[in-house]
Amino acid sequence: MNIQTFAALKDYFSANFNVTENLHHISDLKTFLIQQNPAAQDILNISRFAVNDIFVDLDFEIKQHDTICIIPPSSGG
Amino acid sequence: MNIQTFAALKDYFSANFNVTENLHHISDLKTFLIQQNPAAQDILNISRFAVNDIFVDLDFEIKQHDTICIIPPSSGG
Amino acid sequence: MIPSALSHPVAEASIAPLSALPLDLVALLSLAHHPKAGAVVLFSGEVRDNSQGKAVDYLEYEAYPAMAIKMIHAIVAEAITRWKLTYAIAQHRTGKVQSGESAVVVITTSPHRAEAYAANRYIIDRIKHEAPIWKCEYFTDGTKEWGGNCNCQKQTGDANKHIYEFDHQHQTT
Amino acid sequence: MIPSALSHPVAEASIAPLSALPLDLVALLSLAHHPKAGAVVLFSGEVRDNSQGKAVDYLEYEAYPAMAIKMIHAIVAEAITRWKLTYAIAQHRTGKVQSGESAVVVITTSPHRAEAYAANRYIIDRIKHEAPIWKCEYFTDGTKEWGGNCNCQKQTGDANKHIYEFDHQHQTT
Repeated sequence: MNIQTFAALKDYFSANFNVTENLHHISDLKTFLIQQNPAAQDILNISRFAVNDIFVDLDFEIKQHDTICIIPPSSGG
Repeated sequence: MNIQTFAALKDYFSANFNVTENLHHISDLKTFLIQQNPAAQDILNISRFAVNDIFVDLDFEIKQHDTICIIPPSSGG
Repeated sequence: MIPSALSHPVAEASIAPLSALPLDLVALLSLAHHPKAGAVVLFSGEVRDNSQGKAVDYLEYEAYPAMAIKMIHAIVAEAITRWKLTYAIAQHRTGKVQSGESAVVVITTSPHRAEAYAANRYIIDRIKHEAPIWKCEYFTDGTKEWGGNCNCQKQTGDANKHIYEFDHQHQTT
Repeated sequence: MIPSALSHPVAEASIAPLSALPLDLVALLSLAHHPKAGAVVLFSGEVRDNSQGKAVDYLEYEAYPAMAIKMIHAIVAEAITRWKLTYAIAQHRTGKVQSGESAVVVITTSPHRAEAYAANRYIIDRIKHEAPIWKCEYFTDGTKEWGGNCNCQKQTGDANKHIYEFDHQHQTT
């Protein structure tokens, strides 16, 4: 699956990368990313996940070809 | 005393006229004006009075040389 | 008369509260930028093409300038102090105003947006209820009517006590 | 996606929700006049010269356009329906924005002013909390910081549940 990160998350991950592990839910992806970079735990805990541009919950099932955006808290305006 | 009227009040009184009667309070002036033109009673009842450009109550004492503005309800904006 | 002018030197620019000429929203807005202000709120009250179910030709605004100018200055100054604004102005049109034209403009700015919104609403509510300014509506059918009066006295029993549709107390910061 | 567009044909003009160029408040304001609208409210969120006690050099706004554009359109459309607005637009800047420049503008118009104010506030609050747009503050001392985040989750326990500083329920008309 393809992962896109934004803003402060890019201090911890690439803006765009692929994950080939066999992950079933958004929560698995989150756990995996925290394992990859424990320093990102705090920001990941307050970020939202979107699959194919729709916000989803942690129990959302992900498929191998999904594009998953990790959206840190907004600070627009 | 000199009386100034505005807006809808000018349908009942001149914009500017003098009253020479011996009136002591704003309430006396109001009563006098209603006697002069009973049709103005409703609008006078909802108007404010200002003496020398300061809003005053009905029991305010008026002097012969005061300028008294009768201010109907605002409808600006 | 403008007690806050000293503590906020740029808070109230020298904008005339009454104008017989069309209100220049663009020029007024361009004056409102301020390096300490993160929020700018502009309100424009414009003449609608209809009122009370009738087509409006134009409006005529009458003011008693001696009191209206002082009151608008005082209302703006009070808002500047109360919400610690970086800037605020209000300008009301007088005379004949066509449908689509602005009859009154209020601009407020503050570091954060809550204050600019609340103060803006406060200023326009008080001007509309209290300032000695009146509008006469001229309809396309040839009739006219002194319109949109403040009717608060019917409820408060006092021509000097007003009921604002916005809960200003609740929104005080 | 814009359900109200049919019932209010002029309610949402074709204004791009994101702009890499400076926001043209004057042009946007001039589009907002409407013969049925008695009230026009414009909000401009501008870059302050200071933040967190430090002098700000400039801000850089990053957006995820695919979602931000859809969300801003949806928020504006919802406000138009809810408050029966005659017109509403929102536009957010992306990229480098200097102190004093506008980062976001929201314009709402309605027959009476309560709706234009409430809807304007609603739109900016939702955009700031929910739209995937982020700001990075660059200070004159050379440091930078991703700033001013929505921290609602600390209180709601849900990244999708926000606490708006303005009581929108209370102000619904």
